Amino acid sequence: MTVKTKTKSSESDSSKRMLLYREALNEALKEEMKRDSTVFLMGEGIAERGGSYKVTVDLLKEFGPERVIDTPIAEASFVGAGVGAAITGMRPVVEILFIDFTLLTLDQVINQAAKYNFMTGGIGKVPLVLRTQGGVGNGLAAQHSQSLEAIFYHIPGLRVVMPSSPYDAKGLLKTAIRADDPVVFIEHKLLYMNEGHVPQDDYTIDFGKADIKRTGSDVTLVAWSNMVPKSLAAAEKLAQQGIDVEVVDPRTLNPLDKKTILDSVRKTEHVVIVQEAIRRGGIASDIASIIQQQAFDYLDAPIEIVAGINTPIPFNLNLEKLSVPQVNDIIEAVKRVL
Amino acid sequence: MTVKTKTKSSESDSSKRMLLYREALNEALKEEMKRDSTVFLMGEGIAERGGSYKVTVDLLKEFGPERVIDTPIAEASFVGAGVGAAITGMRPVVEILFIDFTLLTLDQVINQAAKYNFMTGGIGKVPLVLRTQGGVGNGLAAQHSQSLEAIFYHIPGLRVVMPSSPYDAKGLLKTAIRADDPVVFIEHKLLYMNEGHVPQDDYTIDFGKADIKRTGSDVTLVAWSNMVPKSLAAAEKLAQQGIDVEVVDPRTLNPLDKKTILDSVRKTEHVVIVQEAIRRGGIASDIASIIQQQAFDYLDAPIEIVAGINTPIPFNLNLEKLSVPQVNDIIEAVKRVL
Amino acid sequence: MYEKDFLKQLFHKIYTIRIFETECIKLYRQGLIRGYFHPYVGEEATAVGVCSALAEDDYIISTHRGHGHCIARGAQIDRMVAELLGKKTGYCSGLGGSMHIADVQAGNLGANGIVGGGIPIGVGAALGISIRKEKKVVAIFFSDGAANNGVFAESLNLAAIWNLPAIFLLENNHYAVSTPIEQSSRNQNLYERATGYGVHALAVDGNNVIEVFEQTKDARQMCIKGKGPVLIEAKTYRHGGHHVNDPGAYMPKDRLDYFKSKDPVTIAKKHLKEQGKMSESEIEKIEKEVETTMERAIDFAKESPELSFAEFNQMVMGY
Amino acid sequence: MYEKDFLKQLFHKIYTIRIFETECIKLYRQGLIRGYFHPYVGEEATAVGVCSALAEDDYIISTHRGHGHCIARGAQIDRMVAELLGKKTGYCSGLGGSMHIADVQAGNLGANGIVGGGIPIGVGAALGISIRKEKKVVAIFFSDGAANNGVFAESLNLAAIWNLPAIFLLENNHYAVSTPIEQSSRNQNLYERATGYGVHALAVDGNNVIEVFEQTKDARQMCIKGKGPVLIEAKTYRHGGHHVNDPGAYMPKDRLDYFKSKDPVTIAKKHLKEQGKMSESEIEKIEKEVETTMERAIDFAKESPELSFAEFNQMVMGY
Ligand SMILES: Cc1ncc(C[n+]2csc(CCOP(=O)(O)OP(=O)(O)O)c2C)c(N)n1
Ligand SMILES: Cc1ncc(C[n+]2csc(CCOP(=O)(O)OP(=O)(O)O)c2C)c(N)n1
Ligand SMILES: [Mg+2]
Ligand SMILES: [Mg+2]
Repeated sequence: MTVKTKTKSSESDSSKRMLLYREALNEALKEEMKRDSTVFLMGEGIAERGGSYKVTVDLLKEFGPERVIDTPIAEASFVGAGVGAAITGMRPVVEILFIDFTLLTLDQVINQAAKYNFMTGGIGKVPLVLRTQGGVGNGLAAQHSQSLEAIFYHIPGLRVVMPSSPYDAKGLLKTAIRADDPVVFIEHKLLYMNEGHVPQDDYTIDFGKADIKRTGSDVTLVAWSNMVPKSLAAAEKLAQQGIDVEVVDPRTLNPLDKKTILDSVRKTEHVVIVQEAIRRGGIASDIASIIQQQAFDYLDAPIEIVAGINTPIPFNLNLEKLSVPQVNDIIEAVKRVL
Repeated sequence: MTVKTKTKSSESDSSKRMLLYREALNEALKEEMKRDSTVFLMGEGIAERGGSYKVTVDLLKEFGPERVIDTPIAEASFVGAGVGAAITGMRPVVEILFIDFTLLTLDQVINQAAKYNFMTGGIGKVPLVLRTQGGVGNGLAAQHSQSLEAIFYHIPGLRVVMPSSPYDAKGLLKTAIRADDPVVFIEHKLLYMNEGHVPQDDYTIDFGKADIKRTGSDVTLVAWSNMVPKSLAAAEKLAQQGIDVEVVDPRTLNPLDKKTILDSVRKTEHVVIVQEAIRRGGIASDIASIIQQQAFDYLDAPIEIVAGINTPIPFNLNLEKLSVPQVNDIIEAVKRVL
Repeated sequence: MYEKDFLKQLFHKIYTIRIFETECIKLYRQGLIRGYFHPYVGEEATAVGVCSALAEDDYIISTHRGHGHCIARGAQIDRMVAELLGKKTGYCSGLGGSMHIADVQAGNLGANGIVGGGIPIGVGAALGISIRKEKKVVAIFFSDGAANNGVFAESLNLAAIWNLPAIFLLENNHYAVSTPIEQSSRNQNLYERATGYGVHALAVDGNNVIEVFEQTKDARQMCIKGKGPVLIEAKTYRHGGHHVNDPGAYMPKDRLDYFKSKDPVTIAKKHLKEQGKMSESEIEKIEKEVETTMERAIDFAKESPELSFAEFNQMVMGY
Repeated sequence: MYEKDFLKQLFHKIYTIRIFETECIKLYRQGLIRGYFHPYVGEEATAVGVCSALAEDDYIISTHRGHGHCIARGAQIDRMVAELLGKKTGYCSGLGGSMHIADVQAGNLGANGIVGGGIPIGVGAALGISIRKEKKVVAIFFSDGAANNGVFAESLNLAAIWNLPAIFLLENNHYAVSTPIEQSSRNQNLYERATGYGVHALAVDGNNVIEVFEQTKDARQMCIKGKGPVLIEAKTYRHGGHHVNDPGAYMPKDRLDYFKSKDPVTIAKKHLKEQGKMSESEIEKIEKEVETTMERAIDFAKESPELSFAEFNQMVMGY
């Protein structure tokens, strides 16, 4: 099977050190907190309890309650406090447990954090990381399952990061913490227990550099976050049918690595974009609009978008599954564009 | 000049009754409040003061303080109160003075109002209208000038309405008030003083019906809100150069009248989409992605998007102007696609 | 002194909630219920005391820990179990689940996955009542954690300046997930926050159904007279962790034991015996009846169909 | 009794704010300033009293009515006028304008177009101080309208449970645009809202610069000792409408007259005369000096260039 060699091996080679996605995040936090005393954490249940998804376990023990702070349920204000700490010399990493709850904080994120540098004529800096988590899980229903990255993507002044692997998670979180701009760092609830190779060293991953998770020549699949493993699974199946898929993971949506995407499109001439969020007004549409404009003459067929159904996420598990893209949906879309 | 007859005359025929956009809105509110005693208004300074843009003048006098309610500065909660009143039999029209401030209310709008019908298995109804206002004005700077319709557009369960003329404003607001779904009704601060024909009668405009504001054969211009007058101005100038532009105003972004847009595109084979919001993640991208998918074979050139610069809106007036599409930008884009 | 029938009814409700929760927790452990499940065990007297003081066309609005409110307000437990199992016969056709269970027809405007999210919605229901000049009230349930969210203060103030018929029912169970109130408020008498806003406020033993009932009755009268809102802080405690999968190891044993010794079920039973002069065996009969109803509810739910994808699609088509 | 120099300095600042506002209003009427302009006329003693009690490396955070705070904190008025005129030499290169004027280097973290938006940001600055174990404080300015927004209560509570060195400076000017506080709060002593949260709170005559100064000094001491936060409600009044284009017709004449009779400028002048033993002509000299500085500031601003589109583009490129 050609598949094995086409999918990036560095992250699945079992002779190397393997970590869970959540452990990779934990390691990034720990290393950055050691390196820089201005880094501190804030969120609900992140200290004593180590966070609902265990990303912050043991950090309280190591860094104490002054740098690992449990907050009351006052999202708007503790995110605002993150902004205030950031503009006065700290590097806060604030956790909002579900991306759905960021809707309580958007004045602080969009009107304040995203605009502060601009409104102060470039003088103020906001090195704030907002860690949050989205997507469907196991029956968490309409208010705990949304994919809302498109909201942040639309706002000038914010970075939007969505790692799909433990390796990317660690490297990107470290970059996010060192960045001088506010970063919305979006994890996925179904990725926390995924395993992958994560080097022990102090590496970072530049924002705006897509990663080709699998090389291929027939069709370009653009996917991020939890849609990456699904796209890779689809690619494996399609390979068995002789269809050679390239999977491009932008990793950071803003900045977006248009060049890598367009290069791939110019090579394959067929594009499918996969997002878990609903189609209307999603990031996939934006990427499609860019591709059609910049690679118009290369496209052999319309760009296909595989996306969530236009609905809040249902509690019922079967319907939940049918509401977001599955491996088969991706396979069918690929066949449609070929 | 052919221009005159091509632009819809019904709204500019001066023998008919003319109203300002803000007066048309006021009339819609007044008529609906008379018709239905469950309709009431809430917002900051809307009663005694008649609203910052004078949309609610004299309604307090006519309907009393129980149905025209001044609120404290507690946006999240009075929007939430609108949701609560709506699900228990009222038809609240809640005003949020600037769309920028809706960012304080998004939990109630997105997690509550948009999902209530769904989460109750279709039983609960939320006949709530959220009236708000966006876009650049005269130096109101970064926190009072945003175009944030894309956020609402992305959310299943919300209607998004953006009238560009007094005629549309009245008819669409009446429809919004009578609708059983939550409607985000977005006005534009530069449109309030625009004049147009508004019939005295009790007319409504169906959601999901685009209006061809000017017929033409060479290129389709899709535009909404304040970009419609700008597009019409561009069309007039282009007509003098022999370029015949069709201006399609969707009026409601959700539901979106894809058919009218696609019919126009199939006719003209060239498309420019104009939005005041920044390009990244805007509604224009979504419309472009739909057109490229559904009318791929009709397109002679890539779809052009004319949009705001990727920046918070600057206070400085010259820079403000340069940050959002102007008539000349539209003219140039049309020429690029032809 | 209270009528026997009334006391019986209180006990019946409290015991139904207890059995509903304990049986559904079993279903959860069997993998039949998924997602978040926040048991109301230990707090039953609050929901029952409040709802027993309400009139039929009053409203309540509930929280993520909402099964108790739903039952106290008169929901059928078979349709509740069906909802928790994601079935079409559930109150929300299986689309809402535990965190969104609602019984709109009965005046339960629904649970909420957003802590504090229901508070302004409750205020809006009260505003509607006030505009329509009806003699109704809204009981707005929320817990100590929600009292730290801005909508609490905002909504309290709106209700105050508009004299709305809203009873703010602060169920102080001393925890927000694992965070004890000592860590989230300097002043642990949370009702005093309302005093600064000029709102009549008081605390009550949330485990004593009669006390809760009496205070709610008075509060309802004030509201009906246009002297609302009122805030009642019901002091109570969870008998376990935050949700089914949380062992609650952080809860000090002595404090948990103390509150277990004030178990709402035991207290209600005592009322029934002492004031209602009911015998042990009569009470056992009620218990048996509740248990049987619950068994039937579970059977009903298990046998119920799920919403088909076609039905689902039909429903969401217009979104 | 206070030193003459100190009193002189207070008067100088108060008068500078007064002149800055009145002159800039003229520029606004000439069409040279655009957008929203919320004058601080009538409230000068609050900003000056507070900022005079702060140390050089303390922080303040301001509001949409922020010119007074900015000047009191020590900003140069030439760069302020330049900002209001949208010029490159302004504090925000002309990109922010009146509603976003900030002087980050001087510790003024900025005005805010969102009512209440600065409150949690101020708390965050105090949190940073507390983590770094510095002996500094943050003065968080906001007015009565903002006290109805949820972030006020949330932020107060965060500051309380973390004992942060934050002084909540509630400038109660009795109005939010045209809404009088009687309409937005049952209890018009807004500081009592803080008491329920366990926060030390008090009211002060906001028009008397010495009183504001004294209370702020004490509050600062409490904060430095780890006994923060403190809330100070400074009762004051606008001398006109909400913004330059609002005639403020809704403001009762007798009440306005009352507050005008307690004009902060007059009061500060009285201090200077009575305690500072300064003569009328000496005071006139100060006034003249302020007026001349203002004239120069206006000239500076008018002559300053605007940011070019290229420079602007360069700046926003990375967004
Ligand atoms: C706005 C928001 N923040 C955080 C959460 C996650 N969460 C769910 S329940 C809970 C604790 C709520 O505490 P409390 O209000 O006291 O209610 P209780 O669980 O005690 O009934 C939290 C933090 C949420 N659902 N919504
Ligand atoms: C969140 C928000 N809501 C509404 C407004 C519109 N607005 C601007 S100033 C103002 C009044 C503010 O009142 P207050 O807090 O008392 O400040 P003051 O003007 O008295 O200084 C309002 C409602 C806003 N800017 N932000
Ligand atoms: Mg609790
Ligand atoms: Mg005020």
